[in-house]
Amino acid sequence: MVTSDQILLVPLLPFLAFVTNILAGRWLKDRAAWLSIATSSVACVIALPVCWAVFQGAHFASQGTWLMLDAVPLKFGYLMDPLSATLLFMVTIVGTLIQVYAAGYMHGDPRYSRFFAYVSLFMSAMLTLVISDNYLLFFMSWEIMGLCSYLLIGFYFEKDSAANASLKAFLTTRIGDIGFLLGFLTLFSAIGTLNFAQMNTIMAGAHGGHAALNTGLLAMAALLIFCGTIGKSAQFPLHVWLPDAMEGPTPVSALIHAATMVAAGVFLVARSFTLFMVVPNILPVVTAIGTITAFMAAFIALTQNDIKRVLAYSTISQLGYMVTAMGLSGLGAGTFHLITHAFFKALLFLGAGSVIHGTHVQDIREMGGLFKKMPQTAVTFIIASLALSGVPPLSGFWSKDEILLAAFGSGNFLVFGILLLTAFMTAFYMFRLIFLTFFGAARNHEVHAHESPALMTVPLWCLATGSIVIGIPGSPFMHHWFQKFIAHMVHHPEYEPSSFVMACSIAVAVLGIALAGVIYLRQKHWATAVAKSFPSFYRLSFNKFYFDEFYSTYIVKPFNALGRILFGFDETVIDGAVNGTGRNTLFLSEIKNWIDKYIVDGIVNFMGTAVYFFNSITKRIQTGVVQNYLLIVFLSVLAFLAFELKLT
Amino acid sequence: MIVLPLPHILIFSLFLFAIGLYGALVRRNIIGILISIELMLNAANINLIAFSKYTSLSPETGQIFALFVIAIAATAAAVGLAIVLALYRVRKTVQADEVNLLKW
Amino acid sequence: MNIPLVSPAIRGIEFNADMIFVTAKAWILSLLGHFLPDWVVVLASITISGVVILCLGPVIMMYLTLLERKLIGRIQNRYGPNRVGKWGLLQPIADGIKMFTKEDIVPAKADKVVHLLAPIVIVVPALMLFLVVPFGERMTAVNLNIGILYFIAVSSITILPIFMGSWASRNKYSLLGGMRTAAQMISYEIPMTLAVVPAIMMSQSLSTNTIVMSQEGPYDMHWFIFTPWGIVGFIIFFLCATAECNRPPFDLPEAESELVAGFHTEYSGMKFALFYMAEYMNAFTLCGIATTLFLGGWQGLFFPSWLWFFGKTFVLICVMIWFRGTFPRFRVDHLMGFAWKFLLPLTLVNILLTALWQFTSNLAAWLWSILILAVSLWVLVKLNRTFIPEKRHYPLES
Amino acid sequence: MPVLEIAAKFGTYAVMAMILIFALGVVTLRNLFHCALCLAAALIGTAALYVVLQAEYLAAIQILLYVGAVVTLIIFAIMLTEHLAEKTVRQNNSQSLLALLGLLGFVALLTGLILKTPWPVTQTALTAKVSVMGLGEALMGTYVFPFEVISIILIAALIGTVVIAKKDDPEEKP
Repeated sequence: MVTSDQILLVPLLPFLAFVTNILAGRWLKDRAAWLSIATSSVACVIALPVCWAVFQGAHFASQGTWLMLDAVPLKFGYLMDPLSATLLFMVTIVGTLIQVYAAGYMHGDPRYSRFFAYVSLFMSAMLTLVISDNYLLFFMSWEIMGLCSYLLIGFYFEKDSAANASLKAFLTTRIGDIGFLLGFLTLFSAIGTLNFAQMNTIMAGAHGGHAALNTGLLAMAALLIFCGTIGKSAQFPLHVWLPDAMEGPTPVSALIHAATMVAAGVFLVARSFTLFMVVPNILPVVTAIGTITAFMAAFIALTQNDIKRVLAYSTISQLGYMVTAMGLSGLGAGTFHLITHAFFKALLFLGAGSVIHGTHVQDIREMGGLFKKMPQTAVTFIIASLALSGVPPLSGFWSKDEILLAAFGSGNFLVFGILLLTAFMTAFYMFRLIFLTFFGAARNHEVHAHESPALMTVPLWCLATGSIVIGIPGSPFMHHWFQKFIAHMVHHPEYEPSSFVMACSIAVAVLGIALAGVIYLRQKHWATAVAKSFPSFYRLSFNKFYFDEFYSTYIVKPFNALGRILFGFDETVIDGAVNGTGRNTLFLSEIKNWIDKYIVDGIVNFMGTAVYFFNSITKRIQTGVVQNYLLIVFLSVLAFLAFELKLT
Repeated sequence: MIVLPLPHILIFSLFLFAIGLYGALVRRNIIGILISIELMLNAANINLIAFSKYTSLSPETGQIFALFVIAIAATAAAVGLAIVLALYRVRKTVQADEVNLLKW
Repeated sequence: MNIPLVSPAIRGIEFNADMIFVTAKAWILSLLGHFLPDWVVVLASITISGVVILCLGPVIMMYLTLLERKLIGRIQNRYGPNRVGKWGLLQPIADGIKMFTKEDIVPAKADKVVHLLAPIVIVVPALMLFLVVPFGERMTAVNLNIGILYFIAVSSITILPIFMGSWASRNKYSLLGGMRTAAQMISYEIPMTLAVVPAIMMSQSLSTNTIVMSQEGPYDMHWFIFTPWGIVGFIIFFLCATAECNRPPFDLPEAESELVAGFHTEYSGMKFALFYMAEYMNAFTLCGIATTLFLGGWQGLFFPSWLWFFGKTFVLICVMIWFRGTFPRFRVDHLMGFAWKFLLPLTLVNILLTALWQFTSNLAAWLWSILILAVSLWVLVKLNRTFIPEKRHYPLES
Repeated sequence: MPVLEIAAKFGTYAVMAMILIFALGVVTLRNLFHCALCLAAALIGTAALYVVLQAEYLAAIQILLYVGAVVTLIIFAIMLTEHLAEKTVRQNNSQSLLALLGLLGFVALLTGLILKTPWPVTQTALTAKVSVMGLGEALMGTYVFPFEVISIILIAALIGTVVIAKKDDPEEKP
C-alpha cells in the first residue's frame, strides 16, 4: 500500500501543473486554478499515507547518483523522517487549502493562470525541499522558492511598490542565501558529505567523542548556514523584506510568507540541528537573534495600522520564537510551534485577505464593526488570534508554552522574561487589531463590506479547525508525543512541565487581551496618551526601529557613492585609456592611410596607367571588324610561308 | 582522256582561291563574304579531286573529302545566313565593318 | 558500187518497228562515215541527237498545251480550241506565231540583262533533261552512268532562272512568286530524291537505261509499281514532280488569284513563251522519268518500245491535267507541311521497306510491307491532323 | 583522235577561263544578286571541270547541293536584306589595296612553288576508275566515322539554324 517511491510524485505533480499552466494558460483560463488544486490535492492524498506510516515509526530513504564530484558521488534522493513527514503533512494540507481560497480570491485577475502556474511551481519546490535528503537539492529548491517569492510579490508589477518590494525581498534574502551556499560548501569540505543522514551519523559520532572534527570549520559552517535562516525566515537584521512582501496577493502572503517558505529557514536549522549541537558556541547566537527578533517585531507590530503589516510583523516575531526555541536546543518545541503557527497564521492571513476582499481597504483605522457583516471571517479570525495569543486550549498555547518552558528550564531567565513580554505584546496587538477591525462603530462609511464566497470561507473553517486541534499531539494530554517523536533521534535536554510557566503564559495572554479591550473599546484616548507620554518609544516602534533608514543611510548610500566613484574611475581612467588608444590608432592609421593613398595606390595606379598607355597603342589592332582580323591572319600566313620558302 | 597537266589545274585553283580570298577580305556585305568563302571552298575541292585523280592510289579518298567539304559548306552557308538574318533583324545592317561591337 | 547501207557496228540489228529510229541514225552515221573523218562522225552523232531533242522539246510542248486545253475544256464541259485546223490541231502553231509577233515589254526599273537571261536560261536545263530520258530501247541520248542523279541535279537548276526572272522584274508579285517557288522547289526536291532511292536500290544503278532494263520480266510487266514500295514511291514521286513543275494543285508560285502570274508577271511575247515551254517540257520529262523509274519505261508487249514509253508518259500527263481540272490550290503552310511532315517521313519508311524487301521477296514480304505502310500512314495522318487549324467562322453581322 | 582531244583540251581551258571570269564577277560586282548568279555560274563550271576530271558523281552532287541549295539560300538571304545591296552603297572596305598586294605576293609565291614541285603523277592513278559504288563502299567502310560526324553536324546545323533565324515570338512568352 505504501510504497516509498510514490513520494516522488508529490513534487512532480505540481510541477506538471506549472508546465501545463505556463504553456497552455491562455487556453486553460479558469481551469488553471482547478488544475493546480487538483494536482496539489492528489499530492496531498499521496503524501498523507506516507506521513502516517512515518508517524507510526517507519523511515524511508532512497537515493541515486546524480554526478561524480572528484570520485565523491553526489547523490540525490528523498528522506522521510519525522521532521520531513511533519512538514510534508503541513505543507500539502495548508497549501491545498490556500490554493482553494486563492481560486476565489484571484477570480477575474487577468493573469489568473500565471498566478497558479507560479503557485504550482512554488509548491513543487517546497515539497522537494521538504523531502530532499541533502543540502544541494535543498538549496536548489530553496532558490526556486526564492524565485517564486520574487515573482509572486511582484505579481502586480504594474505597481512600483510591488516591483520594488519584490526586488527588495529577492536581494535581501540573497544575502542570506549566499551565506547558506558558503555554509554547506564549508560543511562539505569539513565532513565530505551533504547528506543529512550521513551528517547526522558523523555528528553523533563526534558528539560521542569518536571522531575528531575541525570544530572551527564546523562553527563557521553552522554560522553561515544560519545566515540562510536569517535571510529566509526574516530574522534580525534581514527582516526588512517581509513586511514589504505584503505587496503580493494575500494568498501568497499566507502560503509563502506565513506558512511555508519563511518556515523553511527554521526547518533548515532543524535539519542541521546535529551540527548546531556539535558546536555549542553557535546556539547562544541563535537564541540571541531569535529573541531580539521576537521582541523587536512584536514591538513594531504594536503601532502598525496596515492589517497585513501587523500580521507580517507578527510572523517575524513568531519566527523569532521558533529560532529562539532552536537556540535553546528545543528542537521539538520549535518544530511544534512551526506547525501550529503555520495553521493559525495562514488562517489569519486568509482572514485578512477576506476582509480586504470584502472592504477593499487595508488600513485598520478605516474598518470597524465588521463582525456583523463578515461573521464567518470574524469568528475564524478571532479563533486564530486566540491561538496566536496563547489562550488555552488552542494550539498556540501548547507550542508557545513549550518554548517558554525551554527558556525557563534551561535557566535563561532573561530570554524567558523577554519572551513573556513578547507574548503579552502579541496578545495586545492582535486584539487591538480585532477590536479595531470587527468591533466598535464603522469609521469609514464608504466601505461596504460583504461576506466572502464559500470558496474562501470553507478553507477558513478548515484552517480554524486545524488551529484548534493541531496542538493536541504536543499537549500534555498526549504526553508531549509530538516533541518526543521529533526529537527522539537527537540528544537534547528534556524539561519537566512547569505549572508556573503555564500560568505566566495564560496570565500575559489574558492581560494583553484585556488591556487591548480596555483601550480600544472603552478608553480610546489612552492610546494617544501612551503614545504622547513615551514619544521616543512610539516613534521607534512606528518607524520600525529605523531599519530601512539605517540601511538606506549606511548601506545603500555608501554603495551608491562607491558606485559613483567607480563609475568616475571607469569614465576617466579606463575610458580615457581606451579613447587614448583609439586616438593613437587613428593617428597611426592616418599615416598609414597617407602611405596607402600616395605610395601603394600610386604604384597600383601607375601600373594601371602604364597598362592603359600601352593598351591604347596595341588596342588599335582590336578593331572589331572581322575582315581586319582575317587580313592579319592572311598576311601572317603569307609571311610565314615566305620565310619557310626562303629557308628551303 | 586526261589532257591537262596537273600544275595547270593547281594554278587555276590557286587563282580561284585567291579571288575568293580577295572577296572575303574586301567585301563589306556579309553575304558577299559568305559567297567568297564558297568560292574558296570550291578551289580547295578542285585541288582535292585533282590530286585524287592524278596521284592517289586510292582514288575515292579525294572525292569523299570533297563530298565532306560540300556538306560542311552547305551547313556553313545555312548557319551563316541564319546569323546574317538574325543580325539584320537586330541591327538593320549586313555590313561587316558596321558590326564591331567587340571593338577594344 | 556497193555502198553498205549498214555500218559494221550496227550490222547485227534487225530492221523492225522497235528499232526504227535507232536504225535510221545508224544508217545516216554509216553513210557519213564513208567520206568523212571519224571525229566528224562523232560530232554528227551528237548533232543528230541534239537536233532531234531540240525539235522534240518544242513540239511536245506545243501539243501538250493543246492537249491540256482540250482536256480541261472537256472537264469543264466545253470543247476547247477547235477552230484552227482539224480538231484545232493547228492551234499551237497559231499561238506560236502570236507569241513571236507580240511586243516584248521590259519594265523600266527592271534589271535588263538578268531579265533577258532568265527565260533563256530556264530552257537550258529543261532541254538538258531530255538527254537521259530513255525514249525507247537503245534510244537514250547520253547513257550516263549517273543518269538519274544528273536528272535530279539539272532539274534543281530550274530554281535559278525563276529567281532571276522574279528578281529582275522588280515587281512585288514576281518577287513573292519567286520566293514561293524557291521554298516549294527546295522542299519538294528532297522527298522526290528520296522517292527515287528505292528504284536505285533495286536496280543497283543510277543509269536510267539500267533501271528500265532491271524491270524486265515475264510479259515485260515486272514493273516496280507492282510492289508496295514501288507504288508508294511512284505516288510520292509523281506528287513531287507535280510540285516541281509548279502545276496545280501546287501552283502557288504562279497563283493567278493571288499573285497575278507569279514570277513571270512582267514577261510577255517570246520570253513568256520560253517560260511556258520550259514548264511543259519539265512536265513531260518528269512524267517520262516517273515512267522510267516505276512504270517499266519502254518495257511492254507487242508494241514498239518508244510507243510504250510515250503512251505511259502521256497517261501520266493526262493525270496531271486531270489534277488541274479537279483540285483546288494548297495553302502555303499546308504545302510546306505536306512536304516536310508527311512526304519526307513516308519516303524514309519506304526506303526502309525496300531494304527489307531485298532480303525476303515473297508473300510474307507483301504482308508486312503493307502492314508497315498502313501503320506509318495512319501515324502520319494522325500526327498531321493536329496541325490543321480550326475551322474559322465568320458570324454575319446584324 | 587528236582533233577531239585538242578540242576537249581547249574546251577545258575555256571552262577554266569562264570560271575565273565569273569568280571575278563574284568579288567585284556591286549588285549582290549578280554576284550570286555569277557564283552559280562558277559552280556549274566547276561541276563541268569535275566531269573532265572523271568525277561525274561529284559533279552532280556539286550542282544539286551548291546550285540547288546553297545558292538558293544565298539568294533568299539577299532578297530578305535586299535594299541594302543598292548601288549607292560602297561595296569594298578600306583594305582592298593591301589585300590585293598580299594576294599578288601569295599567288606569285605559290605559283613558283607549284611549278617547282615534282608532282608524283602515276599512271595507275590516271587510269583508275571511280565508280559510284566504290564511293559508297568507301563512305560506308573506311570513312564511316567522318560520315556519321558529318550527319551529326548537319543535324546540329539544322537545329541551330532554326533557333537562330526564328523570330522571337512575343506571344510565345506567357
